[in-house]
Amino acid sequence: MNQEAIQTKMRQRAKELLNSGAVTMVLGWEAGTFWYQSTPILIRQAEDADKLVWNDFCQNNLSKYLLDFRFTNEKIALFLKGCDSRAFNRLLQDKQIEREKTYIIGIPCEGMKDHRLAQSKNEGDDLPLAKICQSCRYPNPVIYDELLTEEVTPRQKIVDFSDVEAIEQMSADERYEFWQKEHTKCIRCYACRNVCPACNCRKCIFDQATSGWNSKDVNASENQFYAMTRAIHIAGRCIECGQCEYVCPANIPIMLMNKKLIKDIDLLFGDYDAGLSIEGQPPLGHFEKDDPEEFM
Amino acid sequence: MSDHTEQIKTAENGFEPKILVFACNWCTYAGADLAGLSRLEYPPNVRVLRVPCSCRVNPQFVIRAFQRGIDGVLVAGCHPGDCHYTTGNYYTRRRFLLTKRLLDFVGIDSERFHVRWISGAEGPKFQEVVTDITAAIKAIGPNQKLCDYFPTETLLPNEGGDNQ
Amino acid sequence: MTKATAQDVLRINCLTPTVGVITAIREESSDVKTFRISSLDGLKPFTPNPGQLGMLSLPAIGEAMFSITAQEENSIDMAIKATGHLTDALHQLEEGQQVGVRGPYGNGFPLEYCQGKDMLFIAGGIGLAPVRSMIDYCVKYRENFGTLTVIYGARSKEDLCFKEDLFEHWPQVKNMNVYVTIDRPQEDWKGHVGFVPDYIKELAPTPKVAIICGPPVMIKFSLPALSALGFSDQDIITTLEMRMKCGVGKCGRCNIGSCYVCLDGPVFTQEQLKKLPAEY
Amino acid sequence: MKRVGVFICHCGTNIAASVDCAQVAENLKGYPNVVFSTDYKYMCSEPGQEMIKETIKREKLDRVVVASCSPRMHEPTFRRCIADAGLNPYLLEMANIREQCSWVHPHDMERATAKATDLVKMAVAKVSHDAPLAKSFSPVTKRALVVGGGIAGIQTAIDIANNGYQVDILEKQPSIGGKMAQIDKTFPTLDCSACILTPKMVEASSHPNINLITYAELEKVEGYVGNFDVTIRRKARSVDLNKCTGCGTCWGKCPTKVDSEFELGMTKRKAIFTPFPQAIPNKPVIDREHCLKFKTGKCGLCQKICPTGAIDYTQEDELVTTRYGAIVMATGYELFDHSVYGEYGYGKYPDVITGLHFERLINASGPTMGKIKRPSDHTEPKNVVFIKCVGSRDETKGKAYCSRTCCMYTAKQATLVREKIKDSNVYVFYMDVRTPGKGYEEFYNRTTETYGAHYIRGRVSKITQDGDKLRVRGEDTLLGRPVEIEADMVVLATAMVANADAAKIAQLVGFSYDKDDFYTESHPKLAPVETHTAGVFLAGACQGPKDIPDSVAQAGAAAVKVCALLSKDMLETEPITSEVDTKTCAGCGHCVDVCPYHAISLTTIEERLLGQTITRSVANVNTSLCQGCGACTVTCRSSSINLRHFTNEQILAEVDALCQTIQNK
Amino acid sequence: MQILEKSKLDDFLQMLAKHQPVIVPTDVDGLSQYAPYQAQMTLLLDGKPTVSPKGIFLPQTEAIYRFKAQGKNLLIAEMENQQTPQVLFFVRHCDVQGIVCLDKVFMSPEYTDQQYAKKREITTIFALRCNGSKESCFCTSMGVDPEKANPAAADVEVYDLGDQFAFEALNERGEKVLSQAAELLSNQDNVILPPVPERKLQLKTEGLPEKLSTTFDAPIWNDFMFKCLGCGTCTYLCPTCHCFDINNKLRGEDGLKLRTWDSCMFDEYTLMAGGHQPRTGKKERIRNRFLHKLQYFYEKHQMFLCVGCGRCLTKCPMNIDISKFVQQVMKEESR
Repeated sequence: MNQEAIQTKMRQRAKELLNSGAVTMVLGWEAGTFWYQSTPILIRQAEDADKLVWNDFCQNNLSKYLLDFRFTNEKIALFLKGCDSRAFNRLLQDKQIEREKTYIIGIPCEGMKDHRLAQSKNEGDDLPLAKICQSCRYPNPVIYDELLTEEVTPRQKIVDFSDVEAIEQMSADERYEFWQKEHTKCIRCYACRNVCPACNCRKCIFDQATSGWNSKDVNASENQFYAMTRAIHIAGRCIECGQCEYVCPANIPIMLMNKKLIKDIDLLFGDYDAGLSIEGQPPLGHFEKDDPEEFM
Repeated sequence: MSDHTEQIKTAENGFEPKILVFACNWCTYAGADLAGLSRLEYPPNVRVLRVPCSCRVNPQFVIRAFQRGIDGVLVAGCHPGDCHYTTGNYYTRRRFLLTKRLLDFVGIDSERFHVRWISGAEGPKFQEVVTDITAAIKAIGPNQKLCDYFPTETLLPNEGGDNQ
Repeated sequence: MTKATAQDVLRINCLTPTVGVITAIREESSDVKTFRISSLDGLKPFTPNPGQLGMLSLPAIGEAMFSITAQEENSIDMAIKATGHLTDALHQLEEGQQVGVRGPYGNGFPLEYCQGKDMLFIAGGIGLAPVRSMIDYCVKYRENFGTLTVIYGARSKEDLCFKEDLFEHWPQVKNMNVYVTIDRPQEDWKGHVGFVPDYIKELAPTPKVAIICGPPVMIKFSLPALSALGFSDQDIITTLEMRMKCGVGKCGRCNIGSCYVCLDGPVFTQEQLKKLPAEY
Repeated sequence: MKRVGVFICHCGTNIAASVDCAQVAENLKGYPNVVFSTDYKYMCSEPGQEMIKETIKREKLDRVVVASCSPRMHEPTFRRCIADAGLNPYLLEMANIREQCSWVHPHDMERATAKATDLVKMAVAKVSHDAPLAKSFSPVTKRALVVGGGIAGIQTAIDIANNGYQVDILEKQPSIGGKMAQIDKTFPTLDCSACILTPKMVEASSHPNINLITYAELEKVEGYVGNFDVTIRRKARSVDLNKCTGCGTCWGKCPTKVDSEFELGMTKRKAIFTPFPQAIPNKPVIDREHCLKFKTGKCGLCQKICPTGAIDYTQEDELVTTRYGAIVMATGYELFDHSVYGEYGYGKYPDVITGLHFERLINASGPTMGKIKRPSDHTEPKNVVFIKCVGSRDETKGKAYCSRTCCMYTAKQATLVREKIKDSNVYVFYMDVRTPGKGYEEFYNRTTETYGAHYIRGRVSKITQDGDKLRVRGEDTLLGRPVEIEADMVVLATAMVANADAAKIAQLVGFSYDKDDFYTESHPKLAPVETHTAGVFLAGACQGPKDIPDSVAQAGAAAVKVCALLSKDMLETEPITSEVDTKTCAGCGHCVDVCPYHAISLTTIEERLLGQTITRSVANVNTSLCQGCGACTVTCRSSSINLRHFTNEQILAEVDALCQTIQNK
Repeated sequence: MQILEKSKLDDFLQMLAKHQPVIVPTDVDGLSQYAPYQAQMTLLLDGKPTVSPKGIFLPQTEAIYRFKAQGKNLLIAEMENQQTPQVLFFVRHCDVQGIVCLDKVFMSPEYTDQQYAKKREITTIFALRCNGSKESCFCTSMGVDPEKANPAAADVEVYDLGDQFAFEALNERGEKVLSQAAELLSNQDNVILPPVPERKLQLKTEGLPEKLSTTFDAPIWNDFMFKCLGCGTCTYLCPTCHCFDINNKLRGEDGLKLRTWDSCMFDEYTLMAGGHQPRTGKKERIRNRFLHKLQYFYEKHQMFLCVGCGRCLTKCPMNIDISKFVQQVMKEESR
């Protein structure tokens, strides 16, 4: 099904759901300011459903908006791509949302386009897929009430760790240099954290002035403390949506660190893809007595 | 240990590293006490911070120590299966398997961070481990990475005299 | 480098405090203490007008804006309730502790407007702290004002602040009436029991200039009571509290609409507040 | 600002010989929060402690740091000391400058002194963040539950009951007795199992403090040490125990015959039955799976003939919740399913049996009235082969561990064969013979020497049926040659394994179990009958294979632990526990999963949010269960769960204090 | 006007750099920003860097004073201000206007922030007139003159003539800096300046502040608030957002008092010690930010606190678009 047909169906389903009273709101995307932008929209009236769009830039993961509706009893329909659906499971597993209060319309996703590159191109120009989408293994929603189209074939079967391996090849000093440069750029806007479905704390330690963890001193060391802490916090919980990198105004390759942890977890504790199901516990939430032993 | 002996000889720069040891109360701390009771000498570079269990050690503590300029960190607890709290060190193992690799990934020299299982009976092992780690860190010199230095030029003079 | 003193009027940076010293600490109630602060050379750190604010800091912990409760020839007083990180630390201090001070900030009470008028002061709990500076002023320049009335309430006897003033000093001032109430009956309390808004209705003061400060719920119910008694919005004056960092209208967080509480406040008339968004 | 006093101990010359104690005390003067700092020859001495107490009062100290020996040595001493001076005992920190400083750095006073200074500064940083803590108390319900009515459970219950406490025995089967009831004789004394068990069963049933709950299962366990709320499912027995006299009329007339579980299928029982003649309670139960009344609705014979009208087909399972102060797990074991050893032909060849079968065969009240007869043709076997370690000590097909009892019961059974069948030959295939018990080695020696059992070291590779004989092929590894024995009967010494539902029950009660599903003791040496869950104890083979004497000994030990617990009116709990900041807790439950003590649960709180009342879920720590390991603190990304006395802030402050002198390299 | 061949730009900057540090727009490790000039550096001459020049005057982290707290004693000492002059190159008119906005705040007559003022004093600003317009630029709608940089902040105006730059000193300070490289410049009168194209994005803003004063409770805010992430991207990249926090950097007894950027989009920003939160949610925060830019600041200073640079339009992860908001407000009679 082409994009336009999907979009037509999206609008139609949104209308039906709102008109039937099955849900009171629908979360989707509408056209953004520029052609390479889409932006989330919350629809309450069926007549607004025609604002919904489905195009190459519906990057935003809508699952996390559900946190804003935690304390309402309204039923919400939302559109989820493959990666978004893993985010949904992440939030379910972290007990932050309720499945019963949502109606998931899954969209098997062919991948989004590189929105950064788009800014220097013209509408209609050929664009590569966004970096994260190029190595997508789960384009089909893993949890849904209905699918909008037939499932698509995953672009990749195994995780592509070549970027992580490239860093691993470097010497320790080179690696340090690499991350210093990247983290010097960080402006600590916390967009990566705020967009991340695994970052769903009520109050992040970096927002607790007196916790002792937080320093508003923005320098490479503190930025790196922030980056590493966040990486550890989402270790085994990252659902690889790449939203952190997508929203970073400083173009920091945040997923690289996340993928490093995914790679190590796979290696040390067995293959694990977060958010595929809500069963079981994340790798750091349990252990095996015969876990590998790299210490003495 | 012998691997490092030569390096140490060449690194006679007077550098004395400071090394933080997170020790679990039941095994490693007791092991360190046993080293003392047995008068097993080791370099005075290590400082033990007592925690109830190695699973109390948050990887963020380790990163913070490096930020503050520590030259090396050792996290030590009971051997797997011997945890006073049954399962604590199994979590320690998972957490720090990842943390060590992450520290490595951001370029911290692998000599600077260690995890060891040292039981309450292993006074000699405590001695050996901290001796080895001290020697290795001496050889690679002071830690400059991740440090968040406090600008020395801004330090104010000590008042002295009229405190208290 | 020398120690900063009261003479450092022209400081390099408006955000840098001078060093002061706590010369006296008085326990007002279970969770309120008054700190008396002088400069290192034994002088008044700065001279505030009634209702103005001062920044007090323990640099290693934090800095916060407090109203100046009173001033003497060589000192200022701040009554501080323990509510958070900094104030808890302040409560552990001893006399002789050096602290950072800067100020005065804010507009203060409209002294000129109040000249010659009858004054009503309404306060609840720690809310008496800012009001007290104005009461002090009125008592000091007694002849410039008409009658003085104080209505003050606290949760319990133990929570009453400035007990000496309430029960000893002010009742002796000519044409000054002090009414004190506590929320719930207590043994060995012979005074009035009840909430401040109800007490206002009961006392039914005639319209005059009212200065009111206290917990939001007290303000919320007192304002209609005053209006019903015929007080005009212009004559109802209150002081606001917001999170402040700079105190000089730059750091941004204490704005209510286009007003900065640190610059344009903390004293507002009810008339002014009605024009501002209710984001405080 | 805190008022910390620092006291540096010389420990005679133990510390002072290599640490300049006066210098350390001097170095601490003016350090943040330190208002007093001194050194003294022996801090732990009476005058030393007096000095601390006086200084606390004189200097109005609110916290104390003692730098001396290991806190493992004198922390209680100094806690008492400052408590005497009116301070909360948890406002003390110790810097270990002896075991971890002076004794290990005897030749470098300068650097040992520097290190001691650092250690004291860390202690000051920590003590400055210490909060006063108080031990808490919870009441104890003076009643115990013993899960399992085998010999371990019975013994535990009797021992507890004799100490004056109420105890309930929960038994899954219709009768108590367990595996021991099936056994004929016990090694090494060869006294009759039933003769020593039955009196115990009777004692348990008639003891005023013991209450038997048979034909029942655990349903739910809530609460914690001192106060477990246990829900028990009393399965519908279809017989009113109050009315039934156990006369036996019903099972005499019952038309339905079923394989007897107790006799391992070697005889039949009825659909209304007692498992064995000495059963306690000696009252029947209806097996609803086979009973005609329940299958077809017809029959109802037993009800018609019951003289007391005790038969009640309408009975339903009943859930009963009772509060107990302690729980003892005595759930026993099962035998290894050796059908994985296809080469031994079990099930295929009727004359290949297990050790337990053999016990029934030889038992005077068993299916053969104590005559050893081959199951196939009921003839007396002449050549009997025993195979040991079937399932034990075999990691590939069975269990890695040794089942501990097989060597002895095989020796016993070999002896009995030789005794009862004078012209018999007995062959025992073994890997090793392990006889670590009083009189065990002697017994084994008698088996081989007096009774002439042939012990062959080696594994049996194959058993084939050859006419009415069994051909047992194996290797004698001592002689290094193959052996082949024509046997009439083969007895397999199968491993003792954990019950199939052992793990499920452990999860239900909330304690840990090992990879073989045996229950994990709290400490293999020092706490062998405790579990990690306070108030839950272990007795018998559920903890690991063991024989009757060991089970009984462990039962006694568990009973003592239970009595010690029940003898208290209130339980004191250590205040170093986790606490949750509900303001920031998101209720994700990650801490719940890692707590080894099941001390954390999610609970719902109500809160005002923008004028609405909302409910949300937050973690809640049961401080009676929390042992203070801190595993939860690291799982909490928002640091909403913190460990008292070892808070994040404290550890960070220690790190900061340590690094302070190296910040400006 | 003084003409510089573009091929000589590097020589020109090097010559200036001999006299004082020169700060130029460039790409550093994948993020365009203003950074100290080094020889042969590739300058960003097309458009403006992602990070605005406000950090030159209001660094993200800056020490205000240092202190030592020992026992009951306290020592406080100022930080030394940078004294040496510097030159800031190629600031677009919108960003020049942004600096004027900051001046209003930090050099207000009541309280002058000396640290800020000092940095302004020592910095000579070379503005660069735009010859093009990005789709996100709406500076003209926000009172920015595309022809002429605001002389309250700009010292030199630079015109891009294709192969040449034309420099026009707007004051003595500008002249002085230009004179440092006089030998590379040639005087030329009657320079024909390329036309300034229309801005692609034009908003009606006449009467906007007045109109906004009636929208406080209007439903329009709900549409904008919903998608906000509550991150600080908009405020940190904005050339005029200037909110800051005051923090410590502590090492034992020694401490630095830091001024760090803060964002009104953060929950902690207005949270009071006792837990009271005057601005409770995303809606209140966005409303305050937009009204501060378009109404409150205007009421005080008769200028918008938005300069139409368009950074937030392209960088907001959720595409919260202030220009769209203005259009909607102006279009509708407050919904």
